[in-house]
Amino acid sequence: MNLFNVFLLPAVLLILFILTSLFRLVLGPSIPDRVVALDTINTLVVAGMILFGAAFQEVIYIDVAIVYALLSYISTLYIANYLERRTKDK
Amino acid sequence: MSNLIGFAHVAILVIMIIAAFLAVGYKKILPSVIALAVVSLLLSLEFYLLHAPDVAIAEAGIGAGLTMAIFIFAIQATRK
Amino acid sequence: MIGFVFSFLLSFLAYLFLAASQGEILGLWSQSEIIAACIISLIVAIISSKVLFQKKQYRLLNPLRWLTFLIYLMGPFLVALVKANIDVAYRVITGKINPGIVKISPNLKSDAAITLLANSITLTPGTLSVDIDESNNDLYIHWINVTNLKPAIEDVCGNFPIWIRRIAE
Amino acid sequence: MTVLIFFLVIFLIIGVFFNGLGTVGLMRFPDVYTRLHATTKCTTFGSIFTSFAVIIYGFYFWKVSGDSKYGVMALHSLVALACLVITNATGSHAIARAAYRSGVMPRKAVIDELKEAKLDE
Repeated sequence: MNLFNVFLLPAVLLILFILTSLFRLVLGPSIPDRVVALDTINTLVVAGMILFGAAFQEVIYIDVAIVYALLSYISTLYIANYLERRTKDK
Repeated sequence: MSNLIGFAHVAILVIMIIAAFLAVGYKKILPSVIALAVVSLLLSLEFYLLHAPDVAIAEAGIGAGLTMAIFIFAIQATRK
Repeated sequence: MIGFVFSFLLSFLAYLFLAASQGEILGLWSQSEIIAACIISLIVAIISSKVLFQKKQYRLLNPLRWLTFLIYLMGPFLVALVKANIDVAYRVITGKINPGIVKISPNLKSDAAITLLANSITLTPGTLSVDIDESNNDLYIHWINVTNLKPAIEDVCGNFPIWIRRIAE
Repeated sequence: MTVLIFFLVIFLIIGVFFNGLGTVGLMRFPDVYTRLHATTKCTTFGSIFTSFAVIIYGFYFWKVSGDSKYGVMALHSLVALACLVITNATGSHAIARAAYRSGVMPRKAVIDELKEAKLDE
């Protein structure tokens, strides 16, 4: 039994969940709904990257997940900050 | 195993194409920017699956962090 | 001075954690790696110690508080996390919700304590912190299943404020 | 070895199940705040379990084979997990606050004490 497959199937399932949360990005009536969808996609991608890194058995691949988790958070905060400032200016 | 990886490639590319159409098709500007962010996030995952982690790090930094910030700066400057 | 030493040690440990690979020290680090870690974390500590300890408060550096934090993380927080997820799973499947925004006043003073409380509340049963009144640190909390309209603190977040007062006040 | 695979499979099933539940909740719930409930809690919990599977796998093979590659993999997954938990909670605060201040009201709310409060900054 190869351990490669154990991590690969859940990672592919996580990619399918990204497709599910993309529907909220399409449908979402307001902008915060879309930001929530973006945030969910971020978390799923990071979890998937950790699993793919274990499946490919390479250490450097998990570093990508760390960088990604910290950087994608900035974009979420930036949009939230912009939404607040926009309503305050009006 | 190669079947699963091929399936992952196809799924990521399909999601990227949907998000790219959304980014072009939205009438408002901020949802377009969010859809564009999704495209660059998934592009980074695609580079990762193609065994290019260095390119994936660069894409995550530039696509997810920097492009987003520059676009929102631009929107703020135009609305006033 | 304490702040400088602490931020030096913190950045040193962070560097070692991220740069671990093959080598002669414990099988994880080589000697040149340690020297590089010293130089880089010295530079980082000079820059960051002014930012980290602006208010000159060193209460959080007590190791006893870290131990309490670890116990808190492993004990009550983990139990509440598991309960929260079973609760949310039940609500996702059945679709029964009864939401509302309530106010609690936990009477915490320091910024670290209120951050820790807000993060704990977000990750635990049926509650999500929305906003904060910065004059007296009242939290506004979105509650997915409102049981009474004027809740006490125990209804919303259990005994978290007691633990957090022990950790960060 | 069999015990390891048993634990790995259990952890991965729990993790993937909760991640899927988070996305289903994102589709089903009626407004932003309840959606945030579903996504923040469920995806964080699911990611904790999937990363725990990687951590257990790494430490086990580190002990068996003595190759420090696996140990480093486990340590780095731990760092990534810590980043994920902290950023998820903080990011959801930011979204909730921005949503309330940009005028998205909670739907079907029985009580809303934030509406009367006058917050000025």
